[in-house]
Amino acid sequence: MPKTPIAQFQIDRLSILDPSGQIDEDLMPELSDSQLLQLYELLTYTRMADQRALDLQREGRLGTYPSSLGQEAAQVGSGFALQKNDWVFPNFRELGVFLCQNYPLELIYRYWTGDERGLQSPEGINIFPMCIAVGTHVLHAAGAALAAKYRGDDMVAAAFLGDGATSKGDFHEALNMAGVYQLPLVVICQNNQWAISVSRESQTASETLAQKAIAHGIRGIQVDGNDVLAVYAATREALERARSGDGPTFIECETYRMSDHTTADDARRYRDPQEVAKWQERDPLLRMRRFLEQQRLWSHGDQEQLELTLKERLSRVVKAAESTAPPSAEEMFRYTCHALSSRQQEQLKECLNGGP
Amino acid sequence: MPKTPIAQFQIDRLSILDPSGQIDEDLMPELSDSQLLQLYELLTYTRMADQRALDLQREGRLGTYPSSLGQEAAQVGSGFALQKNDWVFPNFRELGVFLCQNYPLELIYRYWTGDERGLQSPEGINIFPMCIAVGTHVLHAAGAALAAKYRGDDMVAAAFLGDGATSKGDFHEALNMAGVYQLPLVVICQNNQWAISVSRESQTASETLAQKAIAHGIRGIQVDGNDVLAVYAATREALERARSGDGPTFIECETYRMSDHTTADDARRYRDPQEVAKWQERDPLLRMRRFLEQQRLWSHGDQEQLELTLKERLSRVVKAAESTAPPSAEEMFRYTCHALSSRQQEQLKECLNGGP
Amino acid sequence: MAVLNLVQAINEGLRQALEEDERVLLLGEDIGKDGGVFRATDGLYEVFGEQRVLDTPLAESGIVGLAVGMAAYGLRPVAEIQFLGFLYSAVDQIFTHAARIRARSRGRYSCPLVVRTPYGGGVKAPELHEESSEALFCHMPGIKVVVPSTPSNAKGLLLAAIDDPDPVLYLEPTRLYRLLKEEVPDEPYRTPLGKARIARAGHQLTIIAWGSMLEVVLRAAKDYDAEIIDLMTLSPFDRETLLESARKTGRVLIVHEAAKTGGFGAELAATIAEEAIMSLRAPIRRVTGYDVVPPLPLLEDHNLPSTERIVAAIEDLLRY
Amino acid sequence: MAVLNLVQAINEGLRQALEEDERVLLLGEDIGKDGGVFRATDGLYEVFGEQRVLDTPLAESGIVGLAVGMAAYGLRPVAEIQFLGFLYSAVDQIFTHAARIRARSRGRYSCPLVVRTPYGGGVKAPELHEESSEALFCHMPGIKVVVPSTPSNAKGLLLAAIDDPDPVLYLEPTRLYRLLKEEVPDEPYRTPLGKARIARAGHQLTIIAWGSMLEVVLRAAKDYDAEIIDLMTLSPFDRETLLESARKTGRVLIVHEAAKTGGFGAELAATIAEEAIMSLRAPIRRVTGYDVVPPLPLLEDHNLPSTERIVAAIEDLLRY
Ligand SMILES: Cc1ncc(C[n+]2csc(CCOP(=O)(O)OP(=O)(O)O)c2C)c(N)n1
Ligand SMILES: Cc1ncc(C[n+]2csc(CCOP(=O)(O)OP(=O)(O)O)c2C)c(N)n1
Ligand SMILES: [Mg+2]
Ligand SMILES: [Mg+2]
Repeated sequence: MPKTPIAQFQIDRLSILDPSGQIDEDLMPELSDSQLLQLYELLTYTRMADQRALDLQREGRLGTYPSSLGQEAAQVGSGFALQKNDWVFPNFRELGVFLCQNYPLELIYRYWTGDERGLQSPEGINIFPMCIAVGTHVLHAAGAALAAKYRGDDMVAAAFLGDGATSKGDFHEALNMAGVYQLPLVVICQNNQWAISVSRESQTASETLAQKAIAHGIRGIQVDGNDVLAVYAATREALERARSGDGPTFIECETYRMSDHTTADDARRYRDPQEVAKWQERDPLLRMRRFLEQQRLWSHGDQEQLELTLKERLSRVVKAAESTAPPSAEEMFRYTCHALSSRQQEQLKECLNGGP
Repeated sequence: MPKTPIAQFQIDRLSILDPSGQIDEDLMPELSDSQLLQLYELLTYTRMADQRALDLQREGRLGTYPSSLGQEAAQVGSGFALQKNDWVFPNFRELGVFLCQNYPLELIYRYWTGDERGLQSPEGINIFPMCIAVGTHVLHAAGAALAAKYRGDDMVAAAFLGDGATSKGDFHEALNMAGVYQLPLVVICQNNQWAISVSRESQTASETLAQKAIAHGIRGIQVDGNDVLAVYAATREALERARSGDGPTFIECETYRMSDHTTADDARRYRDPQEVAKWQERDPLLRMRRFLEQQRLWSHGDQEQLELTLKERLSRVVKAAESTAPPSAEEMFRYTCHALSSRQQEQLKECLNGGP
Repeated sequence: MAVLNLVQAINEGLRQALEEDERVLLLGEDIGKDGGVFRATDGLYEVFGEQRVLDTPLAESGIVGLAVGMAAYGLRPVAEIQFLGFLYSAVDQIFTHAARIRARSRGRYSCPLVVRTPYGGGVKAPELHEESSEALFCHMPGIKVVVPSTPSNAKGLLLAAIDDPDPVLYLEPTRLYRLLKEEVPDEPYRTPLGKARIARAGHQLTIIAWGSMLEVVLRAAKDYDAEIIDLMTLSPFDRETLLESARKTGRVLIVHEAAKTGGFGAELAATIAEEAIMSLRAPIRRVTGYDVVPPLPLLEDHNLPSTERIVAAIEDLLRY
Repeated sequence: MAVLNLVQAINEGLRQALEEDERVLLLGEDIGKDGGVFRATDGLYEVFGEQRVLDTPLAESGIVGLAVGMAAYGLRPVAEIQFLGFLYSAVDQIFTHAARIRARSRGRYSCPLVVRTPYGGGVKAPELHEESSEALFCHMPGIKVVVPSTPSNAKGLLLAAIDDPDPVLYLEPTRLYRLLKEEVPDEPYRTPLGKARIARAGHQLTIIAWGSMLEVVLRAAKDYDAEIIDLMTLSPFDRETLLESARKTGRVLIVHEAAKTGGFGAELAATIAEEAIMSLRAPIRRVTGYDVVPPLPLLEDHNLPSTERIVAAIEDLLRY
């Protein structure tokens, strides 16, 4: 049936750095050599800290843990673009974003041992507690963005989520609100192709996740999520637009969850090892390293040195995390509300006397 | 920043019958003369039944009531395209859809006096109870569609909702599910430009509502909602596609709420009377009448006769509705679960003894 | 002092909160130009503008979630949900986030948020417009639940709720909006949260009620020497006042509109049965809505506690 | 008879339901190829195919809402929510629709739907993976709430829940999934809903528990002459069995994991205080989780009722 076209939309994909380490000069964002090196160090630190967490878990020194293996570029590229005054609303798999903000790694380890204190963001770092209830936190980012806009603060709220999270109603309510109020909000989706055992194709019939922005009249873009430079460039552009009053952006980073969903999961039950192997070739660290080597900014020796330094740093972090005294039962009560009810006071007394 | 386009989308608008009564022959759906007359009668009946409800409400004989004035074409055009075995999941403002299904009007009047029995769809008519919780019922339509698909039934589920409802998370969860499972579902949005006092522009930043389908990889189309022929054609096409296994469609009917939101509302508080006047010119009944007159299918005398007939029918309906005995308190208990708990049995006894 | 009804008192409270503290923002469906479907925000959009009185899209989870973010950032949002029946889709944002952000962040963030919503029956309104599911929210550590019963405590409790550093669900008995008028002090004042009020002192039995039921109880019990307690804050409730009265009278009647099973009356009865049972002379009685799906207008009077049912329960208790 | 643990018994129940009745469909996140994160649906996708074992997108309100439509159309959907903590966003679909469609349509439509979900603590799992908010769902006329405590009642209650013409929330105590094994009859059988079970007869006091707490109570009370009641169905609960036992022993202790205030123990205590108070010799005690935001693993043992706390309460009651 013929009809009149009344609206047209296009979704673009940005990619700058290819797997062989070649960049598209035209698209290359402005980054000094030292910034490029910093990016690579953060990628490496993220991977090593993640591996360390997996090791600790295997040894029973950490609880269930969700690995970020393979997603380092999506996390570091976006995290690196943020400014100190921006606020971060993470999912639960954004180790790299936390490290970009200098969030103490020992807190993260402690959180995954089951210690709430691990989510007490130090003053000066504006990271919200990791969100376990998938997709529900984008609204908080939108709310903070609205508050900042009201106050005239130079702040952008950045929310992180996965492909699965785009199916939740709250995600859409948030994007719609962001569009209506033209909020300084950047929503960064790590499309790692899987939500536990549910593949990207079974999650939604849309060709891209980026196009979900169209429903809410906001900008959407897809990025090669294993390309740290493209993720950085797209995030920086979105942040700048948000900061200048030009409203929200939704960024889909196409990447891959190289590991099991968490340490409690066994991905071999539901996915093809060949698919994993295929993505192995697109490793985000390798391609950045190749680029740096081609630019003569990096050598084998540098790599050895970096790994050594980071290994030592990680040992110190683990030591700090593990030497912390366990939380006290009193904290359960102290942080439920700003003051205790008379019943809570009695309960606290019983709890401290009786013990578990 | 240049990027590679990876996906393109277009939203079309369908319109067939213009305000002067002229049609676009190429787009005209196959409809016999008697069907065209039936459409016009349904439009007229809907308008008169609605006006009668408003009168009854003013006289204290009906509770709060949401008028469908101005939206008759969107309702009748879509309702008329449905088949007997299809299931309807209405909002609360679809008088015309109910009348197309031969749903007894006295039940609708009774419902709006506060009588649950008004929503007990007679056997053979598959209309779900009107949904007061805006936007939450599209999921039920999707579920019924899934069940029908599983059973191989020749059924399409049709869900009706307003522009405001497209902001609810459940709406998006439903469209996404429908896309993933390729369900025989048609979602018909009556974009009447207002959600109580919130205008279409304040509801969402998207240029059209139809494009919300893009987020979920399903078809979306905009229709002139005051054009009963276009609404019919678009709905029929969507139903046929759904029936033949080609999946869901989202249809935005652009129309206008000519009345207050409900009888409890006063729209003068928040909207410009000039806007209302502008839409008056696009009246859906008038243009269909002009078309029929131009086709020599309709005359002034026919109109007088029809109005007389319908007026009499309405008197009978009102009489039937008002002569029904009030519901019994026992029904509150009988329909809560299939059986009463021991406590409910006691409560029922107390209730029947004590009375209110 | 002006003579105000309950919704006017709320309007005045909101206005004064907006005047006093620029961190206060209102958001909700139709609260702007329209002034709210019950006119609770009437005139505020005109005075404070769309920066501070925000009409929102139709999305309750969105409204509460947005407000959680605003509150965590340092504002004091007051969200209106059009009717309690539409808050169900925001339960996740309330339970998972508003109530927990202080605990989850170990105090780094908090949620000084007020969610206001009309609630309760007796107004012959459509489906979902007369819910009284307050008990659901009283089982969630981290949030407070407040129900005013008069114009003056409505204003005082609202201002106290806005001041409170934690989330407060503020339930406005729809039936009372325009039922009674009284003098309400002009200046802003606070009625402390967590404290019940002896609406009438008495000796023979204790009757506990809140919101719109208080008015019914006062009528029903007018010929009895009953001590009538207006709970006002349901969570955390004023255990001491209840227990003291129960110990004094030895007979307790609890009245609420919500379904009996799992209603908030259960917690009050259980508390008394745990801590004051040795002073009781009679069973603890509850007069409540029945365990049925809330009926539409034609049947609602059959469901709501009537003065007759309350009197019958009083008589029964006095026989012990 | 095979020796099964609780999750195996559930798996067997689901398999038999799928075999018996082609109206039964399963849906949920990761229940297909993956067999469910706890393996409750292990192997079912392979046998019954993707038409009957549906992996869903990540949307809990969507899952329940879809199931409501399926049930109304005539199927018997069994929805899995991955953890009770993620059911909060589906509360609207449960309260507004599943629980009410029979009443709203005056019997034209009904909702024979089962929502299964792991629940409760003691497994050192992440945030929101150990919620025990069963009470919320017991205050909603129109739905039933069931909690199994052993492999054999797990299977029987599940099949009864699937048969039930109304929506049933079936809460699976995560801690019990693999804790105990027992012989479970091979054939499909039904354990009636609405009936409690005397897990151990006794005379000195009555202890009421359900789910994972039952096991703790049995351990804690092993040296006492306690009558231990396993509630199994919370809504509607077996009033008669409770009252009879309370009247017999004169002392009642209720144990649950959830926060005390507004927990389901409140309703049980209130019912006893209303209907059996004259037979009581002691206050009605509750040993429960504290009124705090559910803690993460390092603190959870401080919050969950321990055998020590239960013994202390028993000793206290026996002093009366
Ligand atoms: C609301 C909600 N439902 C279910 C879960 C259980 N769950 C945890 S992670 C996950 C998959 C999330 O997928 P995605 O959003 O793609 O993020 P990813 O794990 O891939 O990083 C699920 C289903 C949850 N945490 N929250
Ligand atoms: C979930 C929910 N929120 C709020 C309301 C109150 N309310 C009733 S109708 C309405 C506006 C609906 O707008 P729209 O979807 O455009 O439908 P229309 O009324 O225009 O037909 C609102 C806010 C409701 N019924 N349900
Ligand atoms: Mg994913
Ligand atoms: Mg509308």
